[in-house]
Amino acid sequence: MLPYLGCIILFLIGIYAILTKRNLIKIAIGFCLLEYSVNLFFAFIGYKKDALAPIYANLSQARNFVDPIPQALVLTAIVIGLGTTALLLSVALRIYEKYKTFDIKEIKRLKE
Amino acid sequence: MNYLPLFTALPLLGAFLIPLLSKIWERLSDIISNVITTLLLILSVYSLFLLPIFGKVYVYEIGKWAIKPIPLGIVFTFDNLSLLMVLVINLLSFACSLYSITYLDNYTARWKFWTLFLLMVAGLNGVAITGDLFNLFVFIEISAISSYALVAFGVEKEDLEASFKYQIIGEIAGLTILLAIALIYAKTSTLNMADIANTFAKESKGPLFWFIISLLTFGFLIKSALFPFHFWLPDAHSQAPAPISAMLSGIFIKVVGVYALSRLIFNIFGLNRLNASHYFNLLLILGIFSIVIAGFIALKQENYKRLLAYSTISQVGYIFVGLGLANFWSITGALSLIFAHALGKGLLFLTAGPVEKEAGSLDIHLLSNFKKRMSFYGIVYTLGALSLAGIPPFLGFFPKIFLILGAIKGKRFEVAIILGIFSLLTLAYLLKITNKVFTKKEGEEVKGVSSIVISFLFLVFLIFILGLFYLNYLEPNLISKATEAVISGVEYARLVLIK
Amino acid sequence: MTIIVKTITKILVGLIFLYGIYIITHGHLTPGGGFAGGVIISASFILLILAFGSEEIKEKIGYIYSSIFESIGGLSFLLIALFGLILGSYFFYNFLPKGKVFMLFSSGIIPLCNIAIGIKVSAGLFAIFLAIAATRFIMKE
Amino acid sequence: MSSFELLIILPIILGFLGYLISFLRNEFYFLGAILNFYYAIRIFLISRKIEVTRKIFNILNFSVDKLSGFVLLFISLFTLLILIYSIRYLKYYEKKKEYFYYFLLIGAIGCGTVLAGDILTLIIFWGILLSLISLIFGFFQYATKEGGEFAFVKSISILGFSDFLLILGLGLLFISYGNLSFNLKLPLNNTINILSFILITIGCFAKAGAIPLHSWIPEISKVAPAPTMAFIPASLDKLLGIYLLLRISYYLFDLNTNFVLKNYLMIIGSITILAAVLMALIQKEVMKLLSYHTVSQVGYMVLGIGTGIPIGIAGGLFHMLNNAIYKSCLFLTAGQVEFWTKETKIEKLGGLAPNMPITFTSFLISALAISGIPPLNGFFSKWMVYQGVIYLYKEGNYLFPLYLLSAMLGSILTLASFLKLTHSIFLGERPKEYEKIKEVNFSLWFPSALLAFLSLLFGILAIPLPIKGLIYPSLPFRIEEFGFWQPLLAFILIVLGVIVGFVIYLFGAVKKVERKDIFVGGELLKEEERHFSGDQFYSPIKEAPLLEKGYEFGEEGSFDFYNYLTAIFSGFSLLFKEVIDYILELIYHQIAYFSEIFGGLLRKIQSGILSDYLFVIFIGIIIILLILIL
Repeated sequence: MLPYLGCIILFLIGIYAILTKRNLIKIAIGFCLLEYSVNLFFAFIGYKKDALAPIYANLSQARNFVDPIPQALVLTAIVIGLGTTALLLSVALRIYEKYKTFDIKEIKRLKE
Repeated sequence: MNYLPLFTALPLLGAFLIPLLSKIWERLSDIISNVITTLLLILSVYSLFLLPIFGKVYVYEIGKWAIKPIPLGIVFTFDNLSLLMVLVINLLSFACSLYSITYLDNYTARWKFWTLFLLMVAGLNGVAITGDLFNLFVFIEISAISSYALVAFGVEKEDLEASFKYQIIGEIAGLTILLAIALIYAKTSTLNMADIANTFAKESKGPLFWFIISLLTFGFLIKSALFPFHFWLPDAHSQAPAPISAMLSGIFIKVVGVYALSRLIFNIFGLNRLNASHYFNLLLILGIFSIVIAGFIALKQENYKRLLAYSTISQVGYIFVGLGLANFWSITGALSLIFAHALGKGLLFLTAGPVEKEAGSLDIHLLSNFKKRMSFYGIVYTLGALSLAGIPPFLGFFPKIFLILGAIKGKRFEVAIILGIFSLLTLAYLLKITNKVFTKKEGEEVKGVSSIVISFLFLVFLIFILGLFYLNYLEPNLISKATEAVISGVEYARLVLIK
Repeated sequence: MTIIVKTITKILVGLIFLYGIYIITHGHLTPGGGFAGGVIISASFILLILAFGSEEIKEKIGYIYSSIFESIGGLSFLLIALFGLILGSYFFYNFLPKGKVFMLFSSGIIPLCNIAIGIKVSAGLFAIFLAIAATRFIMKE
Repeated sequence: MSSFELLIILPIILGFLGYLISFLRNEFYFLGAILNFYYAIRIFLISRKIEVTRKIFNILNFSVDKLSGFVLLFISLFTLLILIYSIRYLKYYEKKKEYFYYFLLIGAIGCGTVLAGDILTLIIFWGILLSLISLIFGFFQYATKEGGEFAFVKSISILGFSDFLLILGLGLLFISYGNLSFNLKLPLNNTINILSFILITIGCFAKAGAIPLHSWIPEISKVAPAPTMAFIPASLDKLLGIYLLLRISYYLFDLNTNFVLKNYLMIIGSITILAAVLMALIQKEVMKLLSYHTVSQVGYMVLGIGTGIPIGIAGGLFHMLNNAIYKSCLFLTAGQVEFWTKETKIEKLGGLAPNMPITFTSFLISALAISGIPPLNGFFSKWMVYQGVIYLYKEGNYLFPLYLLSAMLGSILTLASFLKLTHSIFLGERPKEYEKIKEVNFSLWFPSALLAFLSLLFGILAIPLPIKGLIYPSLPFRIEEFGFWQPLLAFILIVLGVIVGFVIYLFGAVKKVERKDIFVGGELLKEEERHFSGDQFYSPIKEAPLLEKGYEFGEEGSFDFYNYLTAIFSGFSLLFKEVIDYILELIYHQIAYFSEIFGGLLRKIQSGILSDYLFVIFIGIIIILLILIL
């Protein structure tokens, strides 16, 4: 149960960062934390106690494998996360270039 | 129908080819992408005739990983609902890519635009045809990431701001969906949507089930920008380049939001008004809120594209009212509205491009003092607006009437009245632009530009001709079949797994 | 950067690159694969930039090449899948012989896919790094 | 290709050719209208013998019976006549090519609407017609006159909303019963039937212009030119609206099965007659006055159809035809006057009869017809409606005296207001600047003269020509009695009377009228001050010499019954005009105001700050979780 609790704590920290921080980069970091917590959670799902790595060596051991699918999925999710984070950061940097600030409350030309 | 993967493979091929080939000659990217969108359109129209031969669902096993006895591999499932979405996606992406040939003269680095555009089309097509839950997520993210980049394509101050906000909110939605998928996988140990449906059908619906549902609903409601999750939409859709606004407003939110949600809740989780009336009432109420609030805000908007963006929120409200009523008529209305709104709103957003190029601004006040006349764009705009507001004989009329009839059939007379009254509001705010921008008598006439004009004529033709043939061709052959696919619920799973 | 860093980088970069290639090519046998190996390869390039600065690598050229290689990676992955469609009438069909278990040349198209992914990821990650690094330089001006 | 398609497609194609080819424009438009008329005659002749239905592409389903045949004939006749008129009349308008194209399209689509054989076809054509009408009204939106935009918006919103209701009603039927054809005689006893009947009648009322959906006609009359008025509200919309009302009342449904709905129609009819004519009485503008009469006359048709008595229904139908004839004639003649004088205010006009004899004659005949003077057609149809209303007592409907009273009163007041109009345009003192006015040329006076002649013809030969030829065959009843009015005999008697009068006039004191200067207090009265215009016709009634003799014993007019009556009437008309219109306008403005404020407040939600958005979104998910899990 403990790892799941860790996930939830990480998740809450991420939400806290997104909701309260004013710096764009910090918001991005909070967003990364959220993503990690979800990925971690996904990875934990496949875990089984005392199980082997899912490599198809010989059939006699085939009974007690760790579920390999979540790992593959998490890898994909990480790639996607990489893409989003990169885009988020580069947009944040461009915003800094134009607005000369990282403060999210200053960046409000689009409203109403 | 084993060309099914081409719906995603072709645009991906284009997206990878363009960076290579455009270094040789930049205009080649125009040709490649237009050829690809044309091919996609041909394929999707061909599927319209081919699908009935294969029955209600066609299942495609990727890599020959058989779906029986255990669905290990990824499958593409193509049923009538997917067909509808694929058709809408490729109709509009065809028009938009045609339009962009001339439109992109305003921008540098056109190959980047084309790459991102084709990636988005690939993602959207993938969402519409996939039968695998995680694959659905991946395609959603592919299209979403390319749309974030496309919103910031102009790299002006506002573009970047809109893109940042859109990304944060959109990715929160993405993560929520991922979390829900993780929970579903934990519960069912499978990712095949039909298999998931079978597993859930056997179990009772406990709190975990509803937790998953609410996470999914939350994620997809953000993606489809229903009130109160709409905040990113007016920024993103008003700041994107015109063809991208058209794509985002016309199909993106519907495929990624409405289609995915309705596929999951109706076909996978088997919810219907009998076993989950509170869920559908939630959708209904949020839909009505969207219609009313976004409609009033749109009435007060002074920016051309921002007004249209708010109108999109309002129209999405209509779609969700249709889903929330969840009877045959209302879902027919909602699905037809997806079709009609894609074409109509796409048209309206596309007109913003040449207008902005001529006048240098999209502020309605400035536009109303603009010296030149834009009658052609005005006529096109007005036709689109009339269609959206539900004036017969255009296509947009039928969804509205079906929604109202659905409300009457569902004994929700108050909903019917609200829908009727607020469709007048739609007319009011859309014609505001016609009145202020396009009704000038004097001044020099602005000439239309070739590929832009062709794409306009294509869409206007579709709106008119499909409106005329709606009840006799479109409704029985496409929409009511799609409605049946939605209504029949977990029957979908049986049809997929029977293969 | 100091001479120590530069010297050690000169020695290590080749090893890191080679390790990346190893991870990619043995993707179907051991943990790892295209993505992990690609990240390692791109890390070697990034190390080069960090150690020798932008002048050495000629950022712009690096950017163009990374873009080209990324496209080639993606394209080859897709072409492998399409070959499956053409030869075996299934997308991603494993049209090559599967070979013996735990041999390097086995399991059909999967090593090829891994190589394609490796190229794509290494070039893509490098391009991302360059893009963000380039912004930094604009900010200085 | 049968006549059905050609009837509709040929005007569209020829109109388009005319739109493109500028030097043959009028010829093409004219040819389109002529061909339309030709095929309409063919279809009319076929429809006399058999009912024909025709399906096209499995979408459009046309069918023609005797009723639609004769309505079709007149629609295309009016299209032709008014097109001829407007080609000359609108010669100097800026965008006339668009106008004529819309005009032809409206004619063709109007024919299609009448021919529609099932619900879907009707919906399609009705919708296209609305779009076209909005186009042709929108065309005058920025005309030189003021209030164009408001008139456009008002008329289109009224028409659009009511069309929406009509289509909703039809859609309700479509969903309940499938794609019906129009001759089923469904009983009006369940909710769906009654609801859809009411919704469809609302659409008909707005098209035809019955109260309370009338107000677009007077509004649009301020900006639209005479031929548009003559074509759209006066003839086409009357024919279509009343045709559809009749069609649904006795073909699709059977109105005689529901007592309440009959009274609903009759009450609306009576109120329309009275209220509109009262409003007309105080108008000071020719077009607006005529348009209020257009509204008022609808009342007779609705009343007649609502009676459910064969002769009343026949009267309503006949009145529709008559009204289309004389009302377009009135609009056209008013247009002829406006063509030279550029003036529509009653007080500025006068004495034009000698200058424009043909116009005057046409106008006079139509004015007498609309006032219900025997032996003209208006009298006969009203007479049939009265008889229908009187027969109501046999059914035990004791509201009939009220209906009868309002119908008769309406007729009297119509006469009164047309006396004023005729006087002030054509008789009385002629302002100096109008002395050189000549008769308009042939293509302008011919349509109105033809229509006036039709009025006369249909009045004198009412029974053999229109009644036995057109009206009775097209109704689904057998009608035996014609009432006890013999128009031919009456006409002969009236002509005799006139001859006698003329003889007396000849033998009597034949004096040439002398013009003498008028002095007041020794001063020569100026020409302008001598001008007596008709708009004060009813205010100084007490000064009229006739009444002065009649009520000499009373005080100066205070005992004057007519005076009181006028005061009451003006009170009523002010009430209707000021209060009801005011309230409607107030509601309109309030809604606009409210939505401004509300929209402004709601805009503030979009604050531009990302944290706020995220906060709202997280509250949203918490609410969703609470609703769904608990």
